[in-house]
Amino acid sequence: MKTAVKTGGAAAPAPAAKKKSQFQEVWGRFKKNHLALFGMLLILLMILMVIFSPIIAPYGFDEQNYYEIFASPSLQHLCGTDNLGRDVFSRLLYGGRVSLTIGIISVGIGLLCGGLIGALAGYYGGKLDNTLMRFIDILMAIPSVILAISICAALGPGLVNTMIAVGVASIPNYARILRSSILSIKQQEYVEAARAIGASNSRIISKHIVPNSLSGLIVQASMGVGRAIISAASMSFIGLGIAPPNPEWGAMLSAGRTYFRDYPHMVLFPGIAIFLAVLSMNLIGDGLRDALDPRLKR
Amino acid sequence: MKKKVRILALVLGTLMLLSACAPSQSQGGGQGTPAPVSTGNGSAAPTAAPSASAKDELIVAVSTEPSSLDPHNVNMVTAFMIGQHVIDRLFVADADYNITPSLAEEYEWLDDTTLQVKIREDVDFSNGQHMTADDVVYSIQRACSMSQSAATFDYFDGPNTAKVDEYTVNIKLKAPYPNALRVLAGGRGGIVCKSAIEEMGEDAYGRAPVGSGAFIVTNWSSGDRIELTRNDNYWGAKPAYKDLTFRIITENASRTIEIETGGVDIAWDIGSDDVARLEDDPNVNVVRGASSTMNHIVINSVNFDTLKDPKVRQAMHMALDMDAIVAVAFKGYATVAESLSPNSTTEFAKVGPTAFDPEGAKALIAESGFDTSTPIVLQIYKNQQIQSMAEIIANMWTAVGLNVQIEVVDRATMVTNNSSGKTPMCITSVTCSDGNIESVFRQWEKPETGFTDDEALIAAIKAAKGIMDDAERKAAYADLQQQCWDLNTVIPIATGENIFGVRSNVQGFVFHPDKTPNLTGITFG
Amino acid sequence: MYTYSEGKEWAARFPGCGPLNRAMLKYIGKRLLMLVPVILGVTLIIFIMLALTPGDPARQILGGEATEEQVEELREELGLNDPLPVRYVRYIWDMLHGDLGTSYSSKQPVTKELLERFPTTLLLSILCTVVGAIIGIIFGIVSAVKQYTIFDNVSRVLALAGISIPSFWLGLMLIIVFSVNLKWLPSSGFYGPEYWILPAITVGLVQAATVMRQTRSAMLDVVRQDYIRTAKAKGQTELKVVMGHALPNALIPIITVLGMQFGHGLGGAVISEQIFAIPGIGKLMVDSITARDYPVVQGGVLMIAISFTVVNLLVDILYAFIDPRIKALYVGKKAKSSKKEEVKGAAAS
Amino acid sequence: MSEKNFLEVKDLTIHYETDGGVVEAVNGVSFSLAQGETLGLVGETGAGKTTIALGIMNLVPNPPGKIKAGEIVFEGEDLLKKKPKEMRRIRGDKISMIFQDPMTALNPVKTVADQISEVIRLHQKLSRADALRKACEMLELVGISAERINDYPHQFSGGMKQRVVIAIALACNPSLLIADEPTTALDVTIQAQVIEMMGRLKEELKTSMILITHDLGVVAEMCDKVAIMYAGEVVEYGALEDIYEGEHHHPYTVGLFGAIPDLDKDTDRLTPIDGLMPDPMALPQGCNFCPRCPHRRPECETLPPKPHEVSPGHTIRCHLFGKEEA
Repeated sequence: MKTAVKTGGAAAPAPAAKKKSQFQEVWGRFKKNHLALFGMLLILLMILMVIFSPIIAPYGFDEQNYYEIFASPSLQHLCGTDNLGRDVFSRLLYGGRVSLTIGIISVGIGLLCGGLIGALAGYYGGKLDNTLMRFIDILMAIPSVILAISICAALGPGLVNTMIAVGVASIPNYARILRSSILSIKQQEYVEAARAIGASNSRIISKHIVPNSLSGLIVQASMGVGRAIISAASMSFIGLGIAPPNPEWGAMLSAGRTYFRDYPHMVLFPGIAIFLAVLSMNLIGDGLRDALDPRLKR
Repeated sequence: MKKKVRILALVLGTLMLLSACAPSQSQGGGQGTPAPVSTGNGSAAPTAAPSASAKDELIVAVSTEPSSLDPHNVNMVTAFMIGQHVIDRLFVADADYNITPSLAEEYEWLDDTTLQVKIREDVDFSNGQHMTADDVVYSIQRACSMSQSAATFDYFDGPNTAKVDEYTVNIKLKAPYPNALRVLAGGRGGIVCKSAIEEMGEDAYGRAPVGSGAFIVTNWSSGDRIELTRNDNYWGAKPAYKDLTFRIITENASRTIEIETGGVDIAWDIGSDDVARLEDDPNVNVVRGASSTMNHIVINSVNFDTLKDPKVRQAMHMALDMDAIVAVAFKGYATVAESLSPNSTTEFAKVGPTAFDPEGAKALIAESGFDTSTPIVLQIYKNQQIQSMAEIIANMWTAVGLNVQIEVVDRATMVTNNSSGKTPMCITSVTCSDGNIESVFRQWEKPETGFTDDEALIAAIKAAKGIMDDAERKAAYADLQQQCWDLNTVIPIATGENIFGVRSNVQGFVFHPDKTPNLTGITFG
Repeated sequence: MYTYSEGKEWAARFPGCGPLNRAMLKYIGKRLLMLVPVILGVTLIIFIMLALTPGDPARQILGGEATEEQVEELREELGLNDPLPVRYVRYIWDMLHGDLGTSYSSKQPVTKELLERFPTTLLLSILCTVVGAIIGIIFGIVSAVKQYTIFDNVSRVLALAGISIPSFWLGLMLIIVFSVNLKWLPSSGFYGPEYWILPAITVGLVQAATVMRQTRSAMLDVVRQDYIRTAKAKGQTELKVVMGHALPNALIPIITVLGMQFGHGLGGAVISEQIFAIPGIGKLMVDSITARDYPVVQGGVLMIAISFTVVNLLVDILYAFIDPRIKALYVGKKAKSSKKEEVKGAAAS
Repeated sequence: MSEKNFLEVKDLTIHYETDGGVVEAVNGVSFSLAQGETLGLVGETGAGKTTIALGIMNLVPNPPGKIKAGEIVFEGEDLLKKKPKEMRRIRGDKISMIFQDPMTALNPVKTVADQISEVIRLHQKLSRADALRKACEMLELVGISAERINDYPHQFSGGMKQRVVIAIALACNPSLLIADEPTTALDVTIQAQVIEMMGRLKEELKTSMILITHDLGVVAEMCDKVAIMYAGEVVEYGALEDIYEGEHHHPYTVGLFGAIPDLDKDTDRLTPIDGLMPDPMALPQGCNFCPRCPHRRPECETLPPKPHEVSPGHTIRCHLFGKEEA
């Protein structure tokens, strides 16, 4: 990453600027971006609330109370109750565990497999690149929703299978991004220099190429979490996804849609939860992209 | 250019705002009392309805698309409902299952196994062919041979059914069978045009059936709509309107909205949560009544021995508060099951319901020494109502100490597993169309499905079907219902309701428990 | 003095429309050939996936009551008992003869079923992409030109909101507002222009968010280039500089995003088709997968894969029309000749 | 003096207000230009030469650049007071500019024909065909055959591109041409051709020119007057003869000339000016050149020197010359 060298130094020999580690430098720029900071705080707050849900949640996630079905939001039930009289707020907390884990792990799967394929294709090129890229083209040609559905139908519904389905559907995305950033980095002089001093392929990949291509991946990964949560939600909308009565935001949203006319709180709060989680991840993604790419500095 | 951009941004901004604050507008009231949503001035002809419901077209919204309209090659209620308007039958059953002749002018039982039927002579098919006895014989033989209708026609002897003269047919039975007329009046009793099928081929016929009914199929755009128009040389009473269109809308909410906004004149399967709102709507009449579908839990104690002990099954039955399930899962629009069969069947005998007694259930489980930690798997397929039932039942069983796991399986897998007895326990339903109780016990006859391996019971079930004398047959079925109820391998829950939404300007709509109302008599008020 | 002919001047005016020279056609041919491995790959993956799915299509067609023998007989008839490779080869063989098989449930030839629904999905996809493009590009340009102003920040947050909103939630809300309460628009069906508005907006807004972000970053890159300063130095108006000089150079990344969205749109907007009861490819695919209607799924995915790849090819060709440097890659020979000319020109003056 | 000068720049001050601090790029620069005359703006990179040019064209990128003070009187009117609409009418028609890097100065997706005829049609009400014909004339004028009117920028070499930029700049026969280091990015042989052509066109079209460069050889050949810039200020200003043959010079000018290899003297080591340009965000209190000036005097550090006129039209901003005048 070329740091723009300022032409014409200060009159007296410039005091050597303290070599800030790349992380501090990026964090410095990230901090200045209020939107990104807000996103970071929001997601941390949600993660904390979700981890401590057994303590925070006023009710169990499957505590049914048939005398209080469809109660609208009140002090007892912050977000009201659903068609079986269960407290929506508690279900949101427990559901958050599932949704956020789906988001993060499926991005992990996509990142790992996609990144690997992208790295191999990008670095070695030639026939390997061609075959891997044709495979990626095939995966991309199949619409991701249908790919996810058939994986889920093949493996059977359930949390782990949803994660795999959503993860696999996002492989092409990461593979292409990593491959294109590697292709451009490969031509940089410092890679040739490393090769000139006899560094082995694996060393070059790990030391030079991956760190520099991380910025593109990190940005995509953060936005990918948002996309994963939404696609998991759409999966339960079509009837796949996690088994009841375990709560999951998407399942609650799709269950609530039949009542949205008379009891909109059942749809409103899960929708807002998904919206906030995805928004914060996207804000972080945006902030990271600006922080990691000095050119866009104000 | 710049100014235009600003105006566009403004419009879009308001659009976003409007959609964000929309839900607060129709803020629901507390439990049970649905908020009266004012649906504007309730004028009959809403502004943006498609072809504003001109008096000449009846638009009906159904929730599923039939795979075919060939009476012998399909097993979907929607197919029989639409099919009855296109293909006539020898006999017709009204809402109370009273049989009246239709194509058959006269009929008489020559002996226990031969029914002589004389058909009308003035009937032509929509392709101009004249209907003769050959078509009737062909239809009966086809019904016996086609895989989707053979089970219903298992008592009919296709090969021996023969033509007596141009308009008379002797229909043979393999053995005396009380429900013969009811089967001929049922969905699969349609009389098809022999020459049309041979010419078009089965598949094409299924999409554009040639019948002698009140309507003719003009267009079928799959996933969207099936359009029928009036058959002008129909032998019976011609319908008052010209076009009948069935629109396929799978989303419950969209169907309800279409009936509210007048996009359709009649809507099938109104969700139980929209009933209250539609009843308040001056433009819509809600027509509802008990259906002929029984929702029940089926426990496979033959192939899986987790629930082999009848005491445990009895306890599981006692642990369920059926009234609560009906109130919450069906929002009250259902009747608690009093026997294995829905109340609408002629041979129905009140046997249950079992009193809700969780303490007794706990005692019974303790007494049976059942290890409550073993997981009990309850399989369901993804359906809003079934999932609610499953979650309530699982909750009630957990309350009495059982360890229940709900497993969502997609519909195709469940259908395959059920028929081969691979499902440990599931929530499913059985429909007794034409008031015929046989479908309740049909699964029991095949040991591989895992309902029962008690040979005597299976023999009794098979025998009951052939008893001609009504009183004797009713007694036999009453005893069967009692025996199977006590066995507890099937825990009946409730019979749901068929709920239809009908625009106020539509008259002559008659409720039908099998969800196959006949629409030829509809007029616009 | 100068010599040039009017005709040549006209041809120069629209470089792209000149006769597509042989090099470009060769490139298109090569790309179409590359379609073959993609098709084989797609059918193989879907074939294996469907074979792994539990649930027997024959039982699904005949329903619960049919006996085991009848199911077995149907399996034989449909050839479901043959080993997988045999079925796959037979499927490819039929495909080469243009026969994608008949749907298990509706007994219709798959091609007819797909072609009946493809126009609806194509129309919906075009509408969504148009809505996405118009809103996305306009907001993107304005927020790039007015960087770090309130408008820029507000539209960026709106764009992030657009990406974060689950489309079925937006769809439901729009129905409540516009068809239930205001009764302006019908709530479902796809029969006339007034039916297109809500679905197009539902999917269009979400797509507009991505387009807007891409336009903004592309425009930010271009606005800093030197030729923009040259254009300003000519006394050109601010608007013409942005639209005439900056936008054409930023079109490449924007077209790429639009191409991707349109390609995926051809796979059917499954969720919107469900909510708005639109008979599109998306819903057909979902219903067929749940009903284990193998031929329809295979045929559908094949068609979507082909249309997606063709759209990508069109986008690549479009690049050539937008950016002459890319066109030069195809042109090959022509570029070399101009080098000679230039050297001659320099020596002469 | 004033009516002869059709361009008068008085105390022009331009600062860039960035997050890191205020960059004082141009501090109180004054100079004037007569009709048909060529002024050479000479100085190291970062001395503020380009900023002045952008200031005249009013193209200083608004955030972060700001024109703090000063006047630019052009044909009697102060350009800084003009509304953007009026300024646009002047740009490209009365004043036009050539940029340093020809490789990126042309829009890659538009043909040369479009880019030249655009400026013509903007300022002269000509039909599309006439504008195209005039564009071809301009191409011939700058030595490119009109056959290539419909080619794209990527089909031209660096030198050819610069010729196209010049064609664009001179298309509307401007009275003032600002050339911002037009030949730096070119190799020597092409450089000579471009310089020779600009000289020829200057005579033919009688345009006056501001030539920004750090190449003293080019200045000697082309310019009538020279202004030597250092850290945002004009340290020496005068006619070509004063600068090249005159005996009084600002120490920085001496350093500059000392750094040029001389063909006839075989010096083995050039005498560079030690030290670096001052940081524009933290300019020294007194004379900017003070830290690097061999004749440093105590008041240089505290008192910013005024421009002193050592001979008619020849001013030097240095205390050394302050005493004689007093």
